Amino acid sequence: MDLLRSSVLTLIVFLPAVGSVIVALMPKEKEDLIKKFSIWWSVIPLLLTTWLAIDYATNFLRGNQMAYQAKFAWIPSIGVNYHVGADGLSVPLLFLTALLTTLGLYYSARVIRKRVKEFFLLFLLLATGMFGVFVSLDLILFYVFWEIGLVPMYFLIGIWGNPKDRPQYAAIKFFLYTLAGSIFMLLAMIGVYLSTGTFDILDAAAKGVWLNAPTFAMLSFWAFFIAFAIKVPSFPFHTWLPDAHTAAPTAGSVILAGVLLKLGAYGILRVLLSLFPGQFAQFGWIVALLGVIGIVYGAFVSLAQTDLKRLIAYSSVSHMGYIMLGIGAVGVALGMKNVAGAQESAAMAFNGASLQMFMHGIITGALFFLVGVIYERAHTRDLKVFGGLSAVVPVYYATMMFAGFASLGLPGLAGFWAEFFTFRGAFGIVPVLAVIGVIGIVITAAYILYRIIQSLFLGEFDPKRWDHWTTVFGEHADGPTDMALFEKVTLWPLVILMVLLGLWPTPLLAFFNEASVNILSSLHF
Amino acid sequence: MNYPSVFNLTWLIPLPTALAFFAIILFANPKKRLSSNIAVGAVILAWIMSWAVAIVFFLNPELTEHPFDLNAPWLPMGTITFHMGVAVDAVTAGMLFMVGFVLTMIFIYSTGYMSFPGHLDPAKYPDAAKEGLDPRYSRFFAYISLFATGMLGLVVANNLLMLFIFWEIMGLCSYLLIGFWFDKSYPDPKQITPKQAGLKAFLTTRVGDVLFMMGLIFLFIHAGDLNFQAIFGNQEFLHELSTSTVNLPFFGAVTWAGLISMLIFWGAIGKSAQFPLHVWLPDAMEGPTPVSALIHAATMVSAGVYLIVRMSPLFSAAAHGGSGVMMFVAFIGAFTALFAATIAVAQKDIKKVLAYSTISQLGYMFAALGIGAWVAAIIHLLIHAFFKSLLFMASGSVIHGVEHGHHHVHEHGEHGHEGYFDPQDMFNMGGLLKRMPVTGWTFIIGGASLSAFPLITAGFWSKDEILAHAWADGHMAVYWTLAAGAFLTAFYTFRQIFLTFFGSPRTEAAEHAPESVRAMTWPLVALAFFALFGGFVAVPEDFPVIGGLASDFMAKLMEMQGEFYGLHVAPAGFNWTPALISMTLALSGIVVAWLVYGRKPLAAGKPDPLRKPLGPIYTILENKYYFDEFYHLVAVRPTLWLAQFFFLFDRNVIDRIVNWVGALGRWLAAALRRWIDEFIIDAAVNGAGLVTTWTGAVVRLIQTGQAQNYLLILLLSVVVLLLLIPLK
Amino acid sequence: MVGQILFIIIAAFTLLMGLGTVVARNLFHAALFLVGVFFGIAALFILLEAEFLAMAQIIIYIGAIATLIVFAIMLSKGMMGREAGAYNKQWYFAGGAMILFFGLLSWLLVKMPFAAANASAPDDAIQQIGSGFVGHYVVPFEVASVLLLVALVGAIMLARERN
Amino acid sequence: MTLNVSAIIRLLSPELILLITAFVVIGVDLARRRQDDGRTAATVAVVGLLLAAFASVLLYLSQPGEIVLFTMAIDVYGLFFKTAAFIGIALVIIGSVNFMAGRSKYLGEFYALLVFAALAISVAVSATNLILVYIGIEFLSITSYILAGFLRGDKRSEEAAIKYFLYGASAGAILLFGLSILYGVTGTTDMATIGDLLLRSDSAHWLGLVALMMVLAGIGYKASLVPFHQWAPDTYDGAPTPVSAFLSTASKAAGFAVLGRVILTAFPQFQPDWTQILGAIAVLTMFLGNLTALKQKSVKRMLAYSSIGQAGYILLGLAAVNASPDFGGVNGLMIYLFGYIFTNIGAFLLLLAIEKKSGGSTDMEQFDGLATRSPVIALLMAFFLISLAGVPPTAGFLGKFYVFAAVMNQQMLVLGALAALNTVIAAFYYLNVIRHMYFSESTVEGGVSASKGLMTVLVVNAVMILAIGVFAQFFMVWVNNSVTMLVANGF
Amino acid sequence: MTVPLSWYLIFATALFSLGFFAVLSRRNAVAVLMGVELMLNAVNVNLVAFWRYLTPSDLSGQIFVVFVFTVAAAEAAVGLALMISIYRTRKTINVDEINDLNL
Repeated sequence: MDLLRSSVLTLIVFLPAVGSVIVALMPKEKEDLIKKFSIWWSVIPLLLTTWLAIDYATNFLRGNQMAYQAKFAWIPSIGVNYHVGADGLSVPLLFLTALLTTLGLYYSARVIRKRVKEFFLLFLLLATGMFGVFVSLDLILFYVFWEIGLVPMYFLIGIWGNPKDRPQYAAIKFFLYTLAGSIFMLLAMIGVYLSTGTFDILDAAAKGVWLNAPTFAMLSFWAFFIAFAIKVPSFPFHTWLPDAHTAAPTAGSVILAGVLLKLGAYGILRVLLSLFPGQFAQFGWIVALLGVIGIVYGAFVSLAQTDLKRLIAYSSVSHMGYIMLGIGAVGVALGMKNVAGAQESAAMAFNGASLQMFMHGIITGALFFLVGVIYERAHTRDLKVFGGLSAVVPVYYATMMFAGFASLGLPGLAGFWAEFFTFRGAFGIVPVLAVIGVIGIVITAAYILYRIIQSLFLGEFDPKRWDHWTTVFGEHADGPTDMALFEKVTLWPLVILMVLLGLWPTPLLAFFNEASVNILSSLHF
Repeated sequence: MNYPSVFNLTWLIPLPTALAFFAIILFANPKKRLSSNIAVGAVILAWIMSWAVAIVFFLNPELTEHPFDLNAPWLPMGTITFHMGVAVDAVTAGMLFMVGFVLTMIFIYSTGYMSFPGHLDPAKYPDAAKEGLDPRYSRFFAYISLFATGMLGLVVANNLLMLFIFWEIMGLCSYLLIGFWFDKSYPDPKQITPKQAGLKAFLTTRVGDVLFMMGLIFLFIHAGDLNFQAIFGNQEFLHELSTSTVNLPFFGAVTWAGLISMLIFWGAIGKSAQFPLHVWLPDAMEGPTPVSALIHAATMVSAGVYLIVRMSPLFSAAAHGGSGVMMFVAFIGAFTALFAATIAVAQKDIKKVLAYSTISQLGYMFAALGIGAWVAAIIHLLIHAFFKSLLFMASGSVIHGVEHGHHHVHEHGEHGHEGYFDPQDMFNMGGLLKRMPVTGWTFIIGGASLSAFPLITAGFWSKDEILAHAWADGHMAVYWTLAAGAFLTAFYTFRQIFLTFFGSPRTEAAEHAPESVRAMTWPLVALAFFALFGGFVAVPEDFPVIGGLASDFMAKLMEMQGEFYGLHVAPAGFNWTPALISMTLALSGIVVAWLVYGRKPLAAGKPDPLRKPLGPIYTILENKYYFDEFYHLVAVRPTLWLAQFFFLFDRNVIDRIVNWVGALGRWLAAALRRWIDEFIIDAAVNGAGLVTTWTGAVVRLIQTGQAQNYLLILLLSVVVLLLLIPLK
Repeated sequence: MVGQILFIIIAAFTLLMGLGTVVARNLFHAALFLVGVFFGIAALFILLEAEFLAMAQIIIYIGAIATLIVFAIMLSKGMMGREAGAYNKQWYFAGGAMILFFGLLSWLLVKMPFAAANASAPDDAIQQIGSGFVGHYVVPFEVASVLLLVALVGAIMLARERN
Repeated sequence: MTLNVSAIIRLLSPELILLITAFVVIGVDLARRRQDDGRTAATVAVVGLLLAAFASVLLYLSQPGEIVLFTMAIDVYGLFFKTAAFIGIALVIIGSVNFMAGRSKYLGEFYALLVFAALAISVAVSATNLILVYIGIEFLSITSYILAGFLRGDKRSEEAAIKYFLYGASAGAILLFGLSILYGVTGTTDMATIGDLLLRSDSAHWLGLVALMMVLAGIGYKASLVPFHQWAPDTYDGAPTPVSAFLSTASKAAGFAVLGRVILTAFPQFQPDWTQILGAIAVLTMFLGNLTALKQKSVKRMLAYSSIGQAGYILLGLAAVNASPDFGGVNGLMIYLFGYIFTNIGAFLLLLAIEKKSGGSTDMEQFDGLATRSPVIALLMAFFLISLAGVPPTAGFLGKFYVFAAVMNQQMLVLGALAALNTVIAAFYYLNVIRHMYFSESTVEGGVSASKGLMTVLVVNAVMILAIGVFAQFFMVWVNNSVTMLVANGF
Repeated sequence: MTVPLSWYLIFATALFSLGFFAVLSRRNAVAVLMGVELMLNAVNVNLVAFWRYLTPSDLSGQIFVVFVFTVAAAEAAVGLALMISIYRTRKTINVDEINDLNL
């Protein structure tokens, strides 16, 4: 058991990479074998993360212990270690990553028709990068995984992107944007070492970074923050996102929205918060402000979209704004040591932000899958050509309804809890900003209902309006066909999660709540 | 405290319908009859449990002192754990009694009502047409099952958060059901379609809901909990909340209790369609009629009232703290009561009239709450639910009949109807009492109850209670506003009755309208019973003659419950003056209606006789004071415009920033080479007087390909480096 | 004093020859001027009591390098005498830059006070140089010889007549 | 210093091996000329180079400390560069066998010249004496001129050679002038002594700086530092591709190594000055290299500019040199160069396969759809480019990490920020090639093929890039020892 | 020792500058090469003068000069060979005409 516990994270992280090497060695004509292998191989991390979640909840959750740690010297001369570990904040996200990876592979197996081998290879590699970020406890290791995730995504967007959406432009934009942020983060990481003599996140946090050099602390804070904010993405660093999401193949969008965006938020909570609590307290309001702008702005821009995928992409900007608002509120609360209730609100805001990370992952993941479903049939995403699908494809309609309403934060579905906790925290700390953010909720409802549901599903279905229908397998069809089995298998686990977590978020919340209480109480500055 | 063990069932009450919902959407939905059977079975189960709980509570009035409260740990929040749970007090019991019953009636009614709809082309849905059922019959039952879950859950919830959740689930169902016939469209592009109505309903109530959520969150922040009993049992806390203030822009210092109450009240305004968020409810009539009956009359819209009833201790604390929130509630309620009633006068759609009457009646309840007539509000809420659902269901039956008649006419080809026929237009009806006697008489009973026909209808007793309170407590403005509303209510109700049921049929369709099936008529009868006699649970004790005969146990029960929550609601007592005034007004409304519509039945194709005398006022009323247009102008269009603006801003400004940086880089590169070429080398050469054949190099990069250029730069670089030395 | 006059004469001669090398349009003339420079330098070496170097200068530069250049000129006859002009287009500017460079560098050099050691040149200079080559500087020496070999091989390879 | 002959032979064994190898190569080639396309000669050369590299490693492992033998320092710093250069040149040879076979008759000379170049580098990086510095640099230059112009009759090759020659000769003269002044100021040619003397004398300041500037120009051009870089794009572009690979890696590394040693041992007094100047040069180099590379249509020329840009990063290590054992700057420079050698050789040699297919062109169109035509080659190229862009866990990242760290350690924030900005600019054009390979539709039919030797080299390079990134410590130990040595040396 | 050291230095600088001027402005590559030789010679004067005036007992300066000779010879050989090779290909050795590679 101890052996398993000390190696499980390493296994989770590197198994996908091993898988991609194995795929690389397979002959590219054997597409079926490649697909089957990749899917089943990705199930292993899924099982491991499931076990991890259960084991963590039973044994380590109380006090949010940093469990499953493994630490080997990597570049001992500068104290860079291979140091991994997981706590209440990362365990659920690991599960989310594993789940979306498996679903993405499974879905792609049916819809990816060109350059199959490369796709599956890169997709598995991507998983390694994402897992890695969530378990890294060493800044350099963190950075390495952070960047590793970038490369496969670049290819996924560029190669399998829809040619109409300028995928090459989107891919390069995505890469450069993220790189531009992260390279400055690297400088700041070095700064952390120069200040504390260690790259270990936990050690550095314990020692405090740039305690006597406020200017450096401030610069480092912003360098980290901008890197994370670009990834999140927070207004005004979001413009890569609509392009990247729109251009990416379905599974790519799912991973991008479901996991990659979370890396930024996770980075803020794991790295920025623990290393620079003082600066966080000082600048938290800016973070919160950006979050609020993101919420409202993203929602309005979504409302103006007529391209379904771009709409959902912009909705991510809005939804990630909640995370930023929550995180910013946490920061502001750090500077309110004497205000009664502020710390409680901070814990709520932290919970809200982390819940949103998970919830947005499953919801927007599902939404992007749903875009894929209709796109594979209609070969367009222009909302103007649809209408009345509710009567024609009821299963698709029902699935979209769940995802859509979860996305607009309907109580009883997953998204609500994230919003509720975020606002519960934010109202206790930055009420003015929170009030503005509330506008976003209304606009969100407007674009989901008005743009998505109404345009796609309501009204009378008119076959004359669009005549390029095929089945999902590419055969000619007179109209849309309902979801195929594989699409149901892909989507329904997510829908089930939305409903279950909407009704009973407690198991998930237990993780995040322990994390938030303990992380917040451990901050000192 | 030992509670009757039946209370342990409480948490199960919302469950059967929830299970029915999932069962239908997941498994049963291809089989229409099976789906409706599941739904009806589930709701009957819920009904039985609700009544069991309610009646047991009624039998044990002492429980008002110790309301039942059952908790289970739910959400870890920081260092505390939030509990979920159910509670039963008198209000809950009353609501359960009403909701369980009305739900069941409407479910049963729906099995008959949801036949194949007239606006669909049978050729497109051959299977459904053959069965004679709506193609999305199963879906309908799934939705209303989910709705039932929402309503029942809302009633039994013991904390504001759960209440909010169920509140929103109802909002969802309302949206889904209003837009149930999403493929319906009208020849008149201005006429709102079901899909638009659903959207409008959801978004309008959403505005109220977020304000509600803000109030909820503020309350949570201050109380650390949202459990009703925990909050309202803590007088100290309420006191503190009503004395601590917060500074708001424009409003100055307000108490926290006032602010929170106000925010929560906005939730109720949205949900209960009070002015100024009333616009969605009339359009919600685009939904199938059972939906209108259920959601937009009996249950969901009155949930707003229920919310304020629940939160009354907070409102009253706020009022004690000097906040004007109660007055605001009273004002909104009274104003809406009159305002909506005026609009109802000029509507021709049978359901729209009822919709405005609903708004108006809800206004009465809010007015009652605003003046502290807590018990009266609750009782009017309960009784209104019965007669209003009755009215809606009866009107549904009428519509159904007219539609069938229309089809009948159509099929037999007696007339080719040119254009569109509106089966809901009262001017297309007339004389239906003969064709549809059960429907007709039950409608008249409901209408009488709504008009507060003295003594024999339930509506009289409940409405009278409110007016009596207003009079007794000296809220004269409220009283007169409501009294004026009462007159109008009687007038438009009987206008409706006369137009629909009396006189002679004004169309072929009306002439051939058949009575509805028994699944639809029986619930009407059952509800009519309560519409007539339900009021006898609240007859004032000192009312002459009847006061002694009837019981006022409900009012008593609620009073006790109010005491428990610190609401001191003394019975207003009976007073002849207001009672007579209101009776007179109600009766005169009926009489005026008879004079205008009943005495001389309207002939086919004639305009509304009111149009002429009222002139432009009629047009204004007909157009609902142009509120839709106004909101379109100030809210919808700016929002869409803003969205477009932000989008263009994003594309053209924010996104371009990166491009600008890129362009700057390119420009720098170009400038670099131009600079070096033109200014250093070229200018130098110019200076030396040699420009002749250098032109080729101008366009080139610094990398001219000329080795000696390179060397010159090498030399110049060394010179520059050497120059640095003395400059140092 | 005599030394100064001698220096001035030699230096002037050498610079003139250098100028000739630089300005002569005819490449062959330039080569001849270059030989003159080499001689002048050799004379300066003698003035500086570096007789060995003077000898080496004459042997290597005049005997080898200058000859090589002349050979090259003759091997490719068209190399010289082209009418297109001896200078490229940037020569004015180059001249200006050179004057700047010269002025700056000589100013810097003259400003520096060198601590002149008033010792005389050793008598066994050649011997010392020789032992330096096989002693302390043996590696550079060997490298230099390899360098010459490489240059030889490379030059042959590059300049060899193609089939 | 008393050393017996065997000790001397041991200490000079890398150079001796190379010398012998060079002669054997020529001999073998004379014996087997035109029979095997120079394969035997190449084999001998490679074996000799690897043996020399092995000898260097052995010497390093014997912990030589600080031995100065006949103006040559046998120290970890020099041995590191020797090993790197030898391996690099060996890889160039292996990769170029097929390419050269049909193009020149003088294959023996070609490989011998590369071995001689290795010898020159070996000497130059160990030089502790101005004379040896000069002669080492010139030896390397002259070998390089010949190599650049090796394809007789090829206009581009010849042009590359003559430009390099003219530039190198002039820069060499400037270097020599600088060295002469340095000699004049201190009266010695031993660099360590010069360093000491300069430290002690105040009056030598100005002329010391004059010498420094000239040395900077005279050696900096080898490392293609702006503004002494202009020969590089033309020469890299025109020279035979293997030679470009050599010039942009081993030769450049030698330039940096010599510059580093000269500056650190002879000019420690002027650290405040050269820190600023080198910093400015580094910024110029990065910007110019990267911005110009953006515009290139030919991948070879793009790589040429890229290698200028890369020089800028490398120079950061020297600009930010400091006494810290972790991020001293020099270790960054060394590990950067080490990784860079493999990366750039890989990228350049890969062009051979493209050129073979296209008949000499390396335009972007030749890369269109390469990933579908020749997936392995495309993958390798992508990997090299990604390493050049500095994405972990490649060698390129490790190098950037260390130089950036040094810059941060010196708190040169503006410099760090500008360097970071450049990383992004550079990523753009590296990704552009990847874009052509992976995203574009082929405009050319059929895959490209690489000979067995070339493929071996490419794979070895890729493996090394990854190995350096992943097993960083293994390489950093050596590098850090060098820094310790330099620091102990009085800096 | 009547001639000041600076005279030698100025002379050397002048000669160096002349040589560099030739390098920069002569079109013919052989002339350019001659310029290089002038530069190297100039530095030789520098070296010898420094040796003579500063450290006559240490012959490093002279030895340096010998090495410069070697390098100059090798450079000249290779350079001229290159030029001959280029001349064969292009029929010109004008430096400004050898510029196919640019940008």
